[in-house]
Amino acid sequence: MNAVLLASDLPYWLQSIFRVVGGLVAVLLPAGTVVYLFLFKMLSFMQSRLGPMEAGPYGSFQLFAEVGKWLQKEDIVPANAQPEARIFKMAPLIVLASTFLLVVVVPFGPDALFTDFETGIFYALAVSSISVLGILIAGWASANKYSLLGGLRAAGQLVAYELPMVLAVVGVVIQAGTMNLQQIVVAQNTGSMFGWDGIGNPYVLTQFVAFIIFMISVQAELSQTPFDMPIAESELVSGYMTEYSGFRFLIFFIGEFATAGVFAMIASILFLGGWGVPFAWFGWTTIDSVDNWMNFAGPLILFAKMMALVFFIMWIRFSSPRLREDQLQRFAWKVLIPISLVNIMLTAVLKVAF
Amino acid sequence: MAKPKVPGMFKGLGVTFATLLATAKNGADTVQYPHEKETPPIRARGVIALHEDNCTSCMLCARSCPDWCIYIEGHKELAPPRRAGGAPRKVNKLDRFDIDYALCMYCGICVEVCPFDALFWSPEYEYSEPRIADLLHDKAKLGEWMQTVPEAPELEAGAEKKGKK
Amino acid sequence: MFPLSSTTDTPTEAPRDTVREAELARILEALGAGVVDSLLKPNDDMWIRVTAETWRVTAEKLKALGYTYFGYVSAIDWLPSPFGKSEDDASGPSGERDSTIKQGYAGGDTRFQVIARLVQPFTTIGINIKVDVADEVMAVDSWSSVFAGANWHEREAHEMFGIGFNGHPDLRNMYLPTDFEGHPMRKDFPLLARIVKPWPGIVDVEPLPGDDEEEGEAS
Amino acid sequence: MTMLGDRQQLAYIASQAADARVNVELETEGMTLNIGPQHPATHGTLRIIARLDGEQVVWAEPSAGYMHRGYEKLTEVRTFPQVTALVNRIDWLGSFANEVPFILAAEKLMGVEAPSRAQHIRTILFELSRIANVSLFLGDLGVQLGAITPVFFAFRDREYVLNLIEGATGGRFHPNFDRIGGLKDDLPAGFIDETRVVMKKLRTFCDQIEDLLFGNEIFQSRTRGIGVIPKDVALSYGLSGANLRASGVDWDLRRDQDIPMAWNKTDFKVITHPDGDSFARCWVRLQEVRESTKIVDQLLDTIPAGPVMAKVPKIIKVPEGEAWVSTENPLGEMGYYVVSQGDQGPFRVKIRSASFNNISIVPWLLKGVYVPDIITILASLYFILGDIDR
Repeated sequence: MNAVLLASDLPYWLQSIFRVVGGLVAVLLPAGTVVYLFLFKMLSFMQSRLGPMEAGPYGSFQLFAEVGKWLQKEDIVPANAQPEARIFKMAPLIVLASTFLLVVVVPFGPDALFTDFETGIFYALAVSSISVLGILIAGWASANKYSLLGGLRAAGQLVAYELPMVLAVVGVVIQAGTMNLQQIVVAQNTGSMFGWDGIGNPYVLTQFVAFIIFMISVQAELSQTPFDMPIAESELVSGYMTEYSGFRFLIFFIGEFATAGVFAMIASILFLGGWGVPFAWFGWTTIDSVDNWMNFAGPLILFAKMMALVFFIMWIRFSSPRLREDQLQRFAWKVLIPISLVNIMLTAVLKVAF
Repeated sequence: MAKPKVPGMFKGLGVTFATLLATAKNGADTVQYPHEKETPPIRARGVIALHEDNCTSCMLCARSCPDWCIYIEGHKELAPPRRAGGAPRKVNKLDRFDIDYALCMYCGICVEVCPFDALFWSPEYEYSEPRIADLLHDKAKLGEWMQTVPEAPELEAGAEKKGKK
Repeated sequence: MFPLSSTTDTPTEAPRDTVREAELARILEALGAGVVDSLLKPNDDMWIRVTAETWRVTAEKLKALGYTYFGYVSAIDWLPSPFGKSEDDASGPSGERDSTIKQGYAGGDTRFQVIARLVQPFTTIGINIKVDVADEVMAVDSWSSVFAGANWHEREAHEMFGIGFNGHPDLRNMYLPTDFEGHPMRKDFPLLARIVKPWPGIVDVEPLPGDDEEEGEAS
Repeated sequence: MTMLGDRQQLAYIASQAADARVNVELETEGMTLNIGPQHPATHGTLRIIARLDGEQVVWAEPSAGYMHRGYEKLTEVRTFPQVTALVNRIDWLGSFANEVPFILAAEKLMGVEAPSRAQHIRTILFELSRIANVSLFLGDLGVQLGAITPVFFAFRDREYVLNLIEGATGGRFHPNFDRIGGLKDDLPAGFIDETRVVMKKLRTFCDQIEDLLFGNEIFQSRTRGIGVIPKDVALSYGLSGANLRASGVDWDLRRDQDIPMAWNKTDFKVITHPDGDSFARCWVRLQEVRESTKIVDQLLDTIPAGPVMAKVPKIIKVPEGEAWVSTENPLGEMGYYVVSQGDQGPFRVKIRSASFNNISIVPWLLKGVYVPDIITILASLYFILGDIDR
């Protein structure tokens, strides 16, 4: 298994630069596209308006204008938060850090990957929880009651939805027999259904229940409506983000949409076959026999699948009201977790049976 | 209930998606303001225009203004007689006719009470100012708006008589 | 075709309003000696004035009689405004202004009256209840234990007129700051916006120069 | 439906009591949350001081008055025509409806009645302002509960109604079109046809909102059984309008009152709901918009020809007397008690606005609910700050 980016004979420092640039692109490009395409345009069209139109053609540079605006704004620390100003300032960075740590294990092609963890998905789920710390810190350090409520809600919610997410992934792991994300991609694309390998075996078909649970949990992890109680601008006035301004708010904002992008990537790797196309189309059998051009086509395929998933996340976000915190907890513990446990049992039984 | 019940959430998703398609196909319901503008209705109460020659500074408008936002000063003047050979008339000449649009609440009472048809509504609306004090407009400015005053609209069927303005 | 404006006061034969007459009779019977005065305008409304002692009992009895819908509680200051009326020049001399107090329907003896309205649900038969507030006492009983909605209305009347409501749970100010002095709805409380600004009706037309000179010579 | 509502409510109370017991055992310290005066859910400047135990409200008290403009005092220094310009700022979303009861009270004192064409047009504009007002409520409801899309639909379709009102009266928000004895002017040509088109659009809007919001399971779970107002409590607080009818009280001043307006010439249903919870209040309002569009359609068919102004003197002096007129405004019963002493201006005007009474039930209603429910309940009670503070 070649675990390096593109050409393995580059010096270490060049590899590092490649990885840093690649990581930035892998986080910011999806975030920017998601914001423009979905938050600005799709949302506007769903509300029969055009959205931003002035900055650039069809408002496509609007995001740069917004970033410029936020960077100019004063970085305010509330008076009551002054004693812990360092913690207050740190919180958004922790949230964004978890996004960058997540993207590390995402495979974009047969060789286009940052690292090749044997326990990739395990790592991804663990690292995604770091953002909870950032949010909790933000809520607490803001010295604001609304922020505190928002932070606590976020903590309760993210803990509650971590579990169904893990349990949903367990089904995939059982079926693939590996925790390595690259191997999961390969397993889906080399798989066959009842002897027919025309479309491989994307787990969205066999693990449909797990897919739905995973997507619901992603929705909750990202605090998107109907699970946006931690933000809840009409109740908690944006919850843990209330007191943030300027570029710290920008970081929260980018973090939200970048995480949406990265989670959608992970979901498409787990359930939709990731960067790959069914290997049977081109006569490949193993990962090593995949042609080199997939290193360039792969990211695009993954990007397209990610966009499709983000579309659904955003579509639901724009069309539904928000649940109440206790209803959300009840839904997680009483509905999602039992279903995902049953799903694991069925998967295990079927795995042994076939 | 013949058809199966669609869960409400999916119906909602359908509504937003249908709107998305409709907007993409028919265009939005909004107007890109500085580039295209909607024309206000004829009766729109945008700004009050003054036909200075008709004003006799009788103070009726200033007195009936609920906000007292009209300031009038005038002086008497001799005007040429109406008929040749007649005595010169004394007329009231306007020195000052200011309306403070920061106070005005656009009720239209002054336009209505004016007995000499000196005040009119114009649908003009683009006269915002960065400073609130600049909203006090004098009679020259009010007179300029006279050009934007439209004809009174036709009335709906069944109306008895033509409206005044 | 259309009723003319009623500047003429020709007493026409008033139409009978049997429903309200019966209602008023029922109310008068139930309230007994508590009612000082009553008035019925056919097809319009009913007014009664009760004594201050029976103010709370009136509410209870009317509620028992079916007037369960709470309209409002407020007050009226019958003193004519010392600053002139509506269109008058507030800065003008106020000496000759008429300051006699004349109460409205159902009479009255005091400057302040508390007025309330109750309605029979599902009909439009309502009743306006007035009570005199003696200047020495400046308080009546509270209705808030009878009609929960009276709570806020009494708070409003308290801060606006300075009328107390005995037995009210919490007579805090609603609108005004706690340390506000005066009672804005009283007629002798000046409306500053109308006093700091000159009255706009003063005809500010300079006479002709010739007139000016004549005046100058005369003086 | 009532049974279901009762059961839900009982279960809710029981669960809250259980929580309260736990909290008493743990002796947790409460927190005072100050909601407003600047808060998105109070759409205006209402302030609510809530004492919380966790996320549960122990005690809550609204504090109004941040927008008190003293209209009752201001009316005393203005003439009757000037007062209409003032009072349509009370409930600024349905402002024409504010003018009507005041004008009716003045007309009652003067013994004038508007011509029937004027009454028809008044009623049409009244219902249009109700539609404009309540359709915005329907969108705003979504925002309060976290759905962002309905409010844009609401603004989009309210715009058509406002355009109609502006076309007829000249003012989008503050028409000041009603005069003692009739109306300022007749309708402009084309108004009737345009209104018919707009009414169709608004019925589509109601369907959209129903699909998007009211049918949504999340919306229902957020509103059903929350903030239940029993009938007798509603009456004793003087609640009115949709809030009252949602508690099962079949009482609509448009139908049950004999005032010189054109409602009695139309055929409409008075919508009630037995539950009294937040969902019922919102649902009643939605159905009322539909009924209003039907009323407008019927009135458009039957506008009589004739003048729009009765004969009144140019300088209006209202004879001595007192009059009370209330109408079924978008927010509920709005009434004016006008006292005149024979001058050009009123001597005393008591403005009984609907929201003041509607919101005075809030301390009673908020005990024991969760923080998100505060927002639900406030949204479903539907108040306009100008209507509370006047």
